[in-house]
Amino acid sequence: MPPLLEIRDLHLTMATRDGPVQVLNGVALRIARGEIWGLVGESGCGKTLTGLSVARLVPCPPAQYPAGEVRLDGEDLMALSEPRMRALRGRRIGMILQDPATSLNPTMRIGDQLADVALAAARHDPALLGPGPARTAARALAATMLDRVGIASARQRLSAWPHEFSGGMRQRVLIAMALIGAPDLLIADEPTSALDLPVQAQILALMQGMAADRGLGMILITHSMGVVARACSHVAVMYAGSIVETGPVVEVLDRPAHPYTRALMAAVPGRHTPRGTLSALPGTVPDLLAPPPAVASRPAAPGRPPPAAPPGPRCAPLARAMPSPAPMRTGPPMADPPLLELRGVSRLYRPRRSLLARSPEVVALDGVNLRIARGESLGIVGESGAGKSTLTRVILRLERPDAGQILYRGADVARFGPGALRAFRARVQIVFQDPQAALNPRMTAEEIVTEPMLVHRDTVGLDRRGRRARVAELIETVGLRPDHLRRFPHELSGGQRQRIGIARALAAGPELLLLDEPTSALDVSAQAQVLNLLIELQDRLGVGYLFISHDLAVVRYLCDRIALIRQGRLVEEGPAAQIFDAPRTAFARRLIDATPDLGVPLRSAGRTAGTD
Amino acid sequence: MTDPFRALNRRDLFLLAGAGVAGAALPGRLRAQAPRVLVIASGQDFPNLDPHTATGYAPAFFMRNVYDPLLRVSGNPPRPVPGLARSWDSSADGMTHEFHLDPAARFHSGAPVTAEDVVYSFARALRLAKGNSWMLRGILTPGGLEAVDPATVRMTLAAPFAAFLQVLPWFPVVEKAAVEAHLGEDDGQSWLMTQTAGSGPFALKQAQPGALYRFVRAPTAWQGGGGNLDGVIWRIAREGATERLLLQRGEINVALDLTSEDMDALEGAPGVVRVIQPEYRTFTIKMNTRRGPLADINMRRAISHALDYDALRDTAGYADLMVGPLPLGILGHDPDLAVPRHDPDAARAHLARTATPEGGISLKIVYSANLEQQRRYALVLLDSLRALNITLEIQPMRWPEMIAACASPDTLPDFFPVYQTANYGDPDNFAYAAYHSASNGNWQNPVFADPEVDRLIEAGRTETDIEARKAIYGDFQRKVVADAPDLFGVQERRKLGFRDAVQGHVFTPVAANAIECWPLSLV
Amino acid sequence: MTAGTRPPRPAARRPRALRRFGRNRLSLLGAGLVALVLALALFGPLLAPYPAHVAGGIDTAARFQPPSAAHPFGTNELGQDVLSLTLAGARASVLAGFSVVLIGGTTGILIGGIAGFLGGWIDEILMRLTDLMLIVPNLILAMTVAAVLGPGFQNMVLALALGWWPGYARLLRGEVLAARERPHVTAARAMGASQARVLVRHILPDCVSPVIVKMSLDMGFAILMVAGLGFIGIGVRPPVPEWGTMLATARAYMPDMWWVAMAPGLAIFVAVFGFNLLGDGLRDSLDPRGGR
Amino acid sequence: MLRFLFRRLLMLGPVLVGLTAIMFVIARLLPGDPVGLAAGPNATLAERAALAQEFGLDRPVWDQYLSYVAGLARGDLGRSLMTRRPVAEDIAIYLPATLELVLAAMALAIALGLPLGLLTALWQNRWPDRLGQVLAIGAISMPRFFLGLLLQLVFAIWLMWLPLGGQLPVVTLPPPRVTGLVTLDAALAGDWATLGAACRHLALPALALSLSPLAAILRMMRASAIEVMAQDYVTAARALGLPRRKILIKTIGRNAVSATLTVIGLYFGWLLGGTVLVETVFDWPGLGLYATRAILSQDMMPVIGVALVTGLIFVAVNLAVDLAYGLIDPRVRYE
Repeated sequence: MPPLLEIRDLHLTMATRDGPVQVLNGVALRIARGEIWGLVGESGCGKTLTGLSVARLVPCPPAQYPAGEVRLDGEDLMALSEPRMRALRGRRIGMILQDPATSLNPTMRIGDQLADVALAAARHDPALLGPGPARTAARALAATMLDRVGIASARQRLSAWPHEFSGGMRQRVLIAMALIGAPDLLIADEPTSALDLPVQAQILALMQGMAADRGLGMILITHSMGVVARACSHVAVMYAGSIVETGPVVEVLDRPAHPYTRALMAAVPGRHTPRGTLSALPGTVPDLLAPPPAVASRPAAPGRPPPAAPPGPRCAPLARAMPSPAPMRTGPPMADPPLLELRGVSRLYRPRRSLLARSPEVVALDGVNLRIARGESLGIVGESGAGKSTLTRVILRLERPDAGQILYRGADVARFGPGALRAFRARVQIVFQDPQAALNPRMTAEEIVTEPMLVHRDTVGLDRRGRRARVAELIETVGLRPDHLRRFPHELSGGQRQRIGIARALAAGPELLLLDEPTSALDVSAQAQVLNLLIELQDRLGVGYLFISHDLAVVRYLCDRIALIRQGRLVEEGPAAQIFDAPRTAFARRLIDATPDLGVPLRSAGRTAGTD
Repeated sequence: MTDPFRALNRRDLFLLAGAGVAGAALPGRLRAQAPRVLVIASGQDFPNLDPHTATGYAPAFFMRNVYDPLLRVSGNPPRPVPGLARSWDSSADGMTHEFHLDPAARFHSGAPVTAEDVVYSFARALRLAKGNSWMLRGILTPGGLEAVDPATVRMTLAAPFAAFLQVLPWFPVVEKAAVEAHLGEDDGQSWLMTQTAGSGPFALKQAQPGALYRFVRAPTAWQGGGGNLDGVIWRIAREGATERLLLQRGEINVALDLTSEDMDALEGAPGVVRVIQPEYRTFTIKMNTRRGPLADINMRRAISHALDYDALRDTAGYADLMVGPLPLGILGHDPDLAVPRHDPDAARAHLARTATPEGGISLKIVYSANLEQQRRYALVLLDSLRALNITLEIQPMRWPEMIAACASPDTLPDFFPVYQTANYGDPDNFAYAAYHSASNGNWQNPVFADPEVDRLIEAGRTETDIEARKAIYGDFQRKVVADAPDLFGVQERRKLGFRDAVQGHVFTPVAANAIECWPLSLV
Repeated sequence: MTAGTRPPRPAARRPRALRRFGRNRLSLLGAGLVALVLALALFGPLLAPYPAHVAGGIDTAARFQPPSAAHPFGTNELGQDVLSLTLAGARASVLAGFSVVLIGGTTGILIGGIAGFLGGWIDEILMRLTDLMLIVPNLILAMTVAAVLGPGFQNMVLALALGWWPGYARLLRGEVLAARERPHVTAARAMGASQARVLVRHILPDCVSPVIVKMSLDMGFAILMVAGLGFIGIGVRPPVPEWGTMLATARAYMPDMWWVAMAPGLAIFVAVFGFNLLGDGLRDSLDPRGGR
Repeated sequence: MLRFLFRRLLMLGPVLVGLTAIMFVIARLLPGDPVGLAAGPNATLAERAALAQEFGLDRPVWDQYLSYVAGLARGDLGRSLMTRRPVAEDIAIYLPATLELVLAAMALAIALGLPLGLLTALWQNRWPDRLGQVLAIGAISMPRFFLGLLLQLVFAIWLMWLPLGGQLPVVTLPPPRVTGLVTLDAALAGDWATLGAACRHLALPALALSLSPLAAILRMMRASAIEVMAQDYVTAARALGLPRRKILIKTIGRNAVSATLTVIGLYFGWLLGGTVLVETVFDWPGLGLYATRAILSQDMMPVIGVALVTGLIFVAVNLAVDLAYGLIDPRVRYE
């Protein structure tokens, strides 16, 4: 009996303005019913295209499949006509796309969208709806499915609009839509990465349950090893358009065979990763749409076990030994007065006032009290919309708090005159989430790093040559080469850009850096690089951090103390170890439970390993 | 009274509509069957239906067809003929006139036209002092009006005026009772703006301002003779070219605003009759005789000789060159008058006697921005002045600005082009308005003033003997030409287009585009 | 993409936009047409086969000659060579269009930039005024002002520019507001940079591309409006040749003397077409958010 | 929703006042002599003065403006110097013709522009799409009056298929006035012959007017359809096996239209104020011609009135567009 899905030697080329580029390079995969396969890799490695290729959703042209087979129950999908393929989609192959916020048609009611899918599937499988008027039956089925994915009072919710649902609920609706046609194979492309951590865990559990109930084969595309460890029975690791390693999750994660897999895993901080021990992958992810020629033109190497390592610096065995763990910092003792102190800071947002409209206010910060000492690193963790970014803006006086005080070395920031404010802004600097957006695209790296010194010419007190020297020093500090200085932001990789952002923040000689999710837009290896850099800088320069993140593991890796924030309120605060080992609130526990942990061997953790 | 601005009662208009439905079914062609509706295309709208306040040729059409005056003019040259007045007697000194009304005359309401109505109408026109009342300003006063009996009106002039009978067609008679019933606060002006109270052969049935006006033959039409028309439509077509094409396609019967190019294009067009006739409408370019280089008579003479008159006539198309200040063919006009003609040598000779013998100056002409023909004349002048090494600045202006520019010699440009149309077929119409110093500051004569010319004009307007008047106007013409205040330009011919189905049209050179429809027939 | 006010930039940014532009054959056609029209605007009177006619000279003996070798587009009502007038007419049209866009654009940029950057009640007042001006029908406003001021080149430009700025004010305010929220601008503010520095160094450069694109597209539109005013009879003064005015005059002689209308009509079309293609291409290459 | 409407309607007051103020300021810059023009060439100074007094032109500008605004509250738009008729009445006569023309043109533009935009988006970068783009840019670049002349030349003069201009054949009586729109009134009266004639007269000017909005709508629809097609929910709909027609209309079409609505609203207002040229060419008895005549005789009350009415309709149309957004896109909420 053929496997549910078999991909053999799949190649894909894309016509670009620079000519055809090979983006899939002999992908091979076999999936049986009941297996949940995790397809992992960094962004741009071709995992999404592999998923779309199975459903033949990659537009041709510009795409072209020069070789390869995709067999569903032995039937080659690549040979089917488009109408026959259409008949398979939704009925045999279900799909869930990455962002639940954008995957539902905003202008149709939930029930209609579900019913439409059911009706479409029923055209090829009349048994699906049973007897009676099709429309009524389809709506009944829609209600049943909504109920089954855990949406309460499903029948009433049929007439709701997508925007009335939260992200998690929308993802549930999408799962219902993907499963309403009773498919055999479910392809889920990053189904949880746009969701908050606790919701992620719920959704993953739901998908696991549904797949198990129905005996589905499933491909879970993700960049997160944590997700794989949590939800999958098998894993396939992709790199540069090829699959480099496959196997059951327990084996691959506990004993990664391929150097790339190893590197990938070593770059992710876990719950117990000791400070300073992350190893970053060397080099950068090859961009498949503009690859070095060697990668693009590489001949296919099909089959399992994995082929020899594709070229590229990342797949070289890790030359550097893992650095030895730095001692866990306990943090400097709380000095008096603290460097920065927030007392009962609140901030409300009023939607733009107009003459006659009055809309409810949104509370972004609600009586927050915080203290940061010199050289200390404080992590702020919360879900999206918890008010984390507002905090940085209020501290920097980019916005004024509606209540409360912000004291810098005991002085009220709100009372600073222009001169004091400027001095303050030289001492407290910020690094942003999206390094691409945070750097002026029209300035070179050198101009960007020089700018704070020009702005604070009086305090920095350097002449032109002095500034040059300082820039060169800074660039070296953040681990870049002098020739990077002549580049524009778009000519740098994400990690390099963030280094420039950090160099800029350091340029005026600050005491405190506000780091607003500085790694969340980065790939795991770049994240590891930046995190290590931050640790190194702190140890060397003694600069304090206010590190904001939604990822508890990252914060735990970097910070002395952690503050949990939820809906603008400070929920819990304490030393990092204490928060993890003895959380006082349910919220903290939920966050911790949702944080994947690769540091603990899977088997010993007693993880279910699927049904291989 | 019906209100023509309201939507029509369908049954009321069923007769008229017959042609309409047929026309809709067969657009592009007029049906020959009854009812006979004459369609006239014109570029002008009726700004105002009150015959005592409106001016322009569209209102003139209205006055001629919906209202009756005491006298009409007819023929070429135009002569007074009976209107409401079946006959009239004038005293030998021309100061007293007695009019005997036609007893058949009826207003559209059915009431007879009486002397009271006539007196009331003249008194109202003079009282409102708008529209055409200027023609009788200072000549007739309300005190000079008298209803001798219901059928007799006597008018006693305050000053002698040789052309008195010629201006009477422009004073229509309204029904006193109807107007007095709607006086309002403005002497019935608001009411008459949209309503009619006339006795003319046609009654306004429907008005769509900006688009068309429908007239039907008045049931009370008392005028004798006349053609077979059941109705008339005044269709507003804003472009001459459109009018011509409509005429060619047979969608209209008469086109009033045709250019010379249209006439050429219509030559030989089947079913089209062209009327190209001289008319008492002159085009002259006034010069600023009081200020600037043109105050020098030598400069004016130089330019009079430099102007390329042939080019002027060429661009005008169907036109005749003027000979002196009076229009060709009018009473007293001297066809043998010696006037300047294109003569480069003479021009340079005169220029040599000016302060700028080599030219090298720049002069300015304005023209009315919506009169294309004036633009062409300005360009001809520009081209002609080059021979004198004089440049010309051409500035289009709106009519109000042009009027404003005439206020004083200081604001008047060097050249000022003027069309002048005869409101009545008498030389006084031109001489007084265009050359008497009393008109200074007006657009017809912004600055020219000469006591001798004034004396001749006054003598001409009070003299009643024809031969004596001819002599006076002969002197007047020579005197004006000698002073060269104007570039005497062209007299564009009146260009009308008719379908050949229209019969009975007689050309009259006074307001020739305000067609009298009563005599016309459609066959 | 911005004017080269900064130190030399070896980067690929500008060339990339340029390359993208160059790959689009239609954009190149547009650039070619625009170059042609600009060349005509500069040298049109010199290229005219009958320069005397351009200066107002007439030849009444040769009125309304149909197209021939001597007069490829025939002659008009005054015997002037239509081709010569059309070639020379480019100057008035292009110059007027350019001035309108420049004056209207500059005014709008100032107003919108000030409103967007300063915010508060200044923004409120300026934007209410802008909204109001956007409601006033453009053509009627321009006609009114031109009629009030009288025909003439400057008056026409002024009349059109008066209704032209609100579009730019809106655009620039929106761009400034968007740019103000961009992290790199926040970063500059957070490092303590002055208002002026933030505006000049970080915000304005971000707004240049959309403005350039709009200006290029507006050139075509402005030429259309100029021709429209000329067509109604509120244009330049004679003897200056201008396409809209020529077309208005020529219209009276349709259909028999159709050639008088063809050259100016086609000239307007080609010029506007060129600017529109160019603007479209610029938008595609500079401002990938709009259009395709 | 009702509150939203109410609030937007409240905003009309300031808009009216602001609009009239702008136009008044411009009107009073006049160096010319509208009274002189209206009084006629032979009027005496006393007559002119009387006329100026009658129209209140001898009073200070602010006083004139105040009484104008006071009149506005009663629906009085002043009187025209030229026709001496109330401007409101004149506009009531001319506006329907313009509305009819604009509505017909917009209907044509929308009916063709939306589906063509969707189609060219589907054929993105293939030859029908490229051809469509070139034609669309060409259509936008075509001067409307020149296009009108060409249409006239071909269809009315050479082929003689359609009438040259005007709203109805000269001898046809207009149908009883209900809405003022001739086609609609004819249909209401059941007068099919007149309806046919009216449509034939409407065809060329509406076509000339519709070309550039048609092109703009097509381009906008294409651009937003392409944008929508890249959205996840379209990929999702395809991945879930929905039929093509459903994806095209319900998913792509509906979402793309909402972005195109803005263009439609803007163009409607723009056409309304820009019919002058087409009306001139086709001799269409509409507001544009009325305004032109008033402008040329410096008769400012009609000009202000026309600006006001078209401005109001523009605001109303955009309000309707905003409401239509809400119908199409439930995310838009009226607050």
